[in-house]
Amino acid sequence: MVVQKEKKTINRLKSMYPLRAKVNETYLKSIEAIQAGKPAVWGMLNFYYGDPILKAMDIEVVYPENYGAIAAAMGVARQYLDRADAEGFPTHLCGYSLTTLGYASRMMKELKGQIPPEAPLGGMPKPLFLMSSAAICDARYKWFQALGRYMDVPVWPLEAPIPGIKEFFIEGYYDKMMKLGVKHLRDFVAFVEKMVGKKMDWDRLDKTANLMIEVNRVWHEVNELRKARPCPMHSRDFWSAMPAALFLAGDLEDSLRLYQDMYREVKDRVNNHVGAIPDEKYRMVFAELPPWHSLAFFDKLAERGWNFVIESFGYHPPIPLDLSKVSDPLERITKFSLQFLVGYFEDARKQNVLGGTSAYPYLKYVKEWKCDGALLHPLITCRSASTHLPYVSDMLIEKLNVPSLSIEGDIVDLRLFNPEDALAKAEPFEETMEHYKRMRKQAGFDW
Amino acid sequence: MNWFMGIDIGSAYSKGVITRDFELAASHIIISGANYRKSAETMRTELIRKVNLTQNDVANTVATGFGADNVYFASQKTSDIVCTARGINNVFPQARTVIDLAGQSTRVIRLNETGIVTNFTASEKCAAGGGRFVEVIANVLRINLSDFGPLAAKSRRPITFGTGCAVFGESEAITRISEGIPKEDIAAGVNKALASTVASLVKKLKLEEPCAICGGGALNTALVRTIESELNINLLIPAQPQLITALGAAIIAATSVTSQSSTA
Amino acid sequence: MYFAGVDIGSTMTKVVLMDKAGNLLSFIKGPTGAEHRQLANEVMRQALEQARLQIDDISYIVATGYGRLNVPFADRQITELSCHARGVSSLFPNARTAIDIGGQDAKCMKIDNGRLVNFVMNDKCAAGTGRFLEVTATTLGIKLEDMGDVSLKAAKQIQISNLCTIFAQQEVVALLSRGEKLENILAGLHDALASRVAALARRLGIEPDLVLTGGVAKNIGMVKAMKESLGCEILVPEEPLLTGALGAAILAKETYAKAAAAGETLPTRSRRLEKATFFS
Amino acid sequence: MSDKNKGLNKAREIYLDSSRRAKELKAADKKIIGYPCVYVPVEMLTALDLVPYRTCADMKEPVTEADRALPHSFCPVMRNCLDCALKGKNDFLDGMVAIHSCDPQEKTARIWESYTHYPYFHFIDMPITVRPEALEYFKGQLNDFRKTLEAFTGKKLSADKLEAAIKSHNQQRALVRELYELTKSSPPHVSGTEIVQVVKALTSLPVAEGNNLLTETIGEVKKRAARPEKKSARLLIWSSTLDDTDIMQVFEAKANVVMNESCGGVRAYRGEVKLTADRLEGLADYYLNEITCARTFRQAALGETRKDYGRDLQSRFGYLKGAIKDWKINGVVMLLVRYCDPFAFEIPSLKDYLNSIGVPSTYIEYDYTTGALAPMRTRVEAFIETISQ
Ligand SMILES: Nc1ncnc2c1ncn2[C@@H]1O[C@H](COP(=O)(O)OP(=O)(O)O)[C@@H](O)[C@H]1O
Ligand SMILES: Nc1ncnc2c1ncn2[C@@H]1O[C@H](COP(=O)(O)OP(=O)(O)O)[C@@H](O)[C@H]1O
Ligand code: SF4
Ligand code: SF4
Ligand code: SF4
Repeated sequence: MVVQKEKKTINRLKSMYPLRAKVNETYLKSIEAIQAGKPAVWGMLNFYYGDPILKAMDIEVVYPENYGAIAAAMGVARQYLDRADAEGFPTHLCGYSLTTLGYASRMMKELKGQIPPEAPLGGMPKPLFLMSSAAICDARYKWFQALGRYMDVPVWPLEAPIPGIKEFFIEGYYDKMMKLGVKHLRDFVAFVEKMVGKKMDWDRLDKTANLMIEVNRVWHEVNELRKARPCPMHSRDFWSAMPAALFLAGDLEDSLRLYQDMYREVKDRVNNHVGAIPDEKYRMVFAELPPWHSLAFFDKLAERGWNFVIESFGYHPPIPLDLSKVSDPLERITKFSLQFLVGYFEDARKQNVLGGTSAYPYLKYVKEWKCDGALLHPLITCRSASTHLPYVSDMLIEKLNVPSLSIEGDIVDLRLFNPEDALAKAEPFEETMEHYKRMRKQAGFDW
Repeated sequence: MNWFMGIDIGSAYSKGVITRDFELAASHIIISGANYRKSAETMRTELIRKVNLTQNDVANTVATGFGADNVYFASQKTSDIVCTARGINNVFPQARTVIDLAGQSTRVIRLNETGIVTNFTASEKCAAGGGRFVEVIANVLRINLSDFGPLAAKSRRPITFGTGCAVFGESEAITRISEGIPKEDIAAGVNKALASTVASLVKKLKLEEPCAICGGGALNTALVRTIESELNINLLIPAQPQLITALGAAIIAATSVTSQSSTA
Repeated sequence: MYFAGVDIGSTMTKVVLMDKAGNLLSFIKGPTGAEHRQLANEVMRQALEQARLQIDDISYIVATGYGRLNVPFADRQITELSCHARGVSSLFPNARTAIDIGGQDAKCMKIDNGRLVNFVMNDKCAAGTGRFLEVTATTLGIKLEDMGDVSLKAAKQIQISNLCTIFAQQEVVALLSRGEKLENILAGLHDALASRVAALARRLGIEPDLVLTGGVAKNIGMVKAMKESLGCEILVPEEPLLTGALGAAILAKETYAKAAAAGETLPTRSRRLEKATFFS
Repeated sequence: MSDKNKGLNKAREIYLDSSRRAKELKAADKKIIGYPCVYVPVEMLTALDLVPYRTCADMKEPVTEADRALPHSFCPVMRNCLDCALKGKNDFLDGMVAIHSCDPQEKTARIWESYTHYPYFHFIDMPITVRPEALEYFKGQLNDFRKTLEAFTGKKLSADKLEAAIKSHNQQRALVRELYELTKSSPPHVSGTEIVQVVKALTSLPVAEGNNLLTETIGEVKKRAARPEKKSARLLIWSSTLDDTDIMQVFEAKANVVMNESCGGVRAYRGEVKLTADRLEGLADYYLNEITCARTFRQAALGETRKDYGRDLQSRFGYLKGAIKDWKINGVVMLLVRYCDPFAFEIPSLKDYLNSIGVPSTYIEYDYTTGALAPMRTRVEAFIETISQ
């Protein structure tokens, strides 16, 4: 009998594996550490504001947003969702938030604080406090507030300014954002100190901040290399490697070394014209969260010559900025975090693309990474990953003659994403991409 | 060998055509039924009979539609979106947008002068957004599908359906009949509901004129009128709108053979 | 003194007549049947006939259900939620949760002390209601009454992938022609509906005793599927279709008694046995 | 009083055709500035002689144009609002001011700005906490707003004029509260439906005209013989947006809605702007701290390191308690606009709070379309049945 192995067309980076292993390992390690009595915090992905502070204070962080994805993939999310539903949370809310709320209800109301036995990867233990975030979406601070029903732990909502693109250029605007950020972080440090009962080690924070910035810089450079044709690194490698930069998962010195290795491997591929897929016909940008449970879908597309060369702005490191002269680590962290939000504003204003923080970068990516098409994956219950997509698709076609294919999915109701249906649309979409390739030629674009 | 066959096994109807020199030579429409494989066979036999040929005279066959997998004798399966675009381009080379009103869904496709798809979108998987809604209501009104359009055209006061569900729409229609609401107002109400779904799909994609309409739903002339007034445009309607996708399949059958022989 | 509850559902009209001691004098159900115009009053007429009463003998009439708004001979309208809750708790005094799956919607009710205290309902898409089964029964050419029994014979469940009732209907036909067994398909259909209703019910939180009422409760295949989806015991009234009308009759009696005790006279409508219309 | 053009009648007319007055004023060379959310400090517009005009959504208008700009699973109020703009209904505006009150407001503002071309467009960022640094930042935002307004009008925002504007708007707030005093009686002197019309009229008129309208209305209502019919329940509706009379009527067919705790009701009028030395400070403080809406993150004490759910509920919902007592409310409807995240997350906690003070409540969801009314009706009736047994 011949066992048919699933064909894998994507040529994965070797340097990705140790990085991914590291991320997984640190996850388990941190659970162990917490179980051994180390303080744990539930954190919301906050785009660099709070994490270095927690890291410098030696606090382990678990990310419910991330855990929601794990629970969904492992098939245990359903029962938490049902619980949240029964507790009266409207079903149209962010699926990850409902998973967490259901989880908290099970752990705190039913099991009196014990980690539920069915919880995958060791579960999330009761936190010391909650660090929520105002950046990107309302769910991200309202959700942690709602957790107050189940756990009497304090919440710190991290403020993040949401400037308008034009308004940002009003004189003095940036300084006011800085003032807010630095003062806010200073108060946050005081809060954390009180919570863990020890003082901040400022030298350590200084080092942590620098490492965070450096890790992200290298990671940025890796992604710049993907502009090469054929593109040496597929989005799947990006997703596997991103947690080390985005959540600062793992030891930062290790991460730095591993990203440097990755840089070398990718550079090598560029020099030797090695692509991430055998025959790159279409260069694609992927918008927002990938369908984690059907990643094999990308192999099928790779067989058709679709290479995914760049992806969601929200998971990308900020455009590097020289911060070596900024002596106060809190100021450095704030500048770095703000850079994530406003790094593309100058350009966006010039191009008069005012549709928001997460919209403009797609135009830049498509232009610089020379994409033929965009695959958009709007998610029923994640507003922030979906709201800007119609606008993005409109701008891409209008300004750059690049078409988009939109395939609906969800973050927890995994059945919603139908890979067969999506593949059935690949054929007509290839025609569309070919058409626009010609249009771009006519309009004088260089790809 | 210049005969080509295109077979479109739709959710409601199976449509087949034979072309010669890119011209329609024969066509056939049957109800898809439950056994798509059998429908495909019947289709082939009938088409060949109509042009007085044998199977071997057909140089190439392309299958498309919901049940394309069952057309085992086709050389290739092609997406219905692509077929519709090629088909409409054959009939109306000037068309830049085409609305395809099929049984399960409504599709809107933008295309260029060579029939290449330049963008597309489809309605959600809810019967209230496709031709099935018309069938369901026609059944309640006890009229033939072919009478639906002429009937609806008579309406002055189309009803508004209370829910967006075709199943509930069915009971609502039954109730309305019992209240003495004229059948034409009910029929026109269905058209109104569908037209607004279509209009929002078209707007989402952005309309480029001229715009054509095809698929079985285009046989419903009143629906076509309603869509026209909703979008405030004139639509191009092919003589046999239901055949367009099958025609496109036959054209692809022809072009892929020609391009193969030229590269060989 | 006599009281009546009239439940005009989307599919069936049900009438319960009761005397002042609460004894049931008659209960009749018949199709709401919009196509034949007179059915609500027709069902009422039959009920009166069975109880050997005249319409003028009835002291107070409560109408409920989807068509409650325009019943010419009813004195008061009460939502089917309150009526079902009342009906259920008169039959099962320990009931805390009731699920009613009707032809037009599915509702879950929390009951405390015989009264409705909270509820959730679905009425947007036929796929989560009894209509889902009705439609597929018609397609398959089997009797609604038999669906449940047949489904119990299933050796396995076949997943129905289409969410939409109408497309599911088509899918079922295709499955049959592919040679799938009817009972397995039916089991899949019941499971699909049950899981949708169970999701709704969980939103409210389920407390025992749990009662399933409404026409769909007559279907033992659904009762089984609901048990599996919810993982708890389910009680079913003998005549689940009548629960709403029964509740309406009881509420009629109670409203009347309360007014009488307070020395008030309730306004009543003239007793005209005329057709009821749904839309104003 | 039988003058058809006064008081309630006038309010109804403006409600039905809200842009008429703005267009008249525009024809008389006034500049009209739109704003989609009550968090925009209209005082600053008034002080510069600009006419603030709230660009409301229109429930009766099916959304057709916004489909290409926003996905379906998005706040239907803002979708509808943008749809109206894309249909050109606000083309008469000289400018727009949007604000980051919630995510959908912020996102819609971006798209609004991109797809329309008013001579002036400004976006105000607003923090989510009431911490001192957040207040300071918000004040800075208002100062930037001042700068762009001054550049647009070519005038300086004078302290006197701003003070006068604040006073007029405070007077408007006081008058609305006075109007709400008239729903305390049973039956109320004025119905929830009528108040929806009045409030919408206020947001479509210059402040002075609005104040006149209020004065007329209050006088008329106090004197009139025919009061709304007494119903079996007195409701408070807690919602993000309840600004349509048809929805209100679904409730008022069976109950008296004596408090509309939404931005179509009392929300923007409960407090008062303080006349601080730095006027912008008073404004910033009012909008960030005083308006109670789910969008602002509140906690019992700033940066508290201990947490107690009971105190937490009190800090978030305590403002409802007084109204529930004083207006003798016997039922609360949590009316949720589907996909409205800030309010949706509050529902279970608010329910806990209301339980703790012994008021029955129900949760009803709607999607801001007329199609939502029929299913709502049964839910509303059933709730009223449960509380009036
Ligand atoms: N004679 C007719 N008059 C009006 N409408 C028709 C007629 N025939 C078919 N239709 C409509 O066309 C639809 C089927 O269209 P078709 O393009 O064949 O769909 P499919 O490819 O899914 O089978 C039916 O659902 C019905 O609404
Ligand atoms: N004898 C029966 N066996 C199985 N199911 C039944 C039977 N009678 C009715 N039903 C189911 O009950 C539903 C109607 O229930 P009912 O409670 O009368 O609803 P409504 O009040 O909306 O008319 C139908 O959709 C059908 O699925
Ligand atoms: S809605 Fe999306 S971005 Fe917001 S918390 Fe949920 S998953 Fe995260
Ligand atoms: S609403 Fe009706 S037509 Fe639409 S999916 Fe549901 S059952 Fe099907
Ligand atoms: S508060 Fe809610 S209803 Fe209001 S704009 Fe925001 S999301 Fe929409």
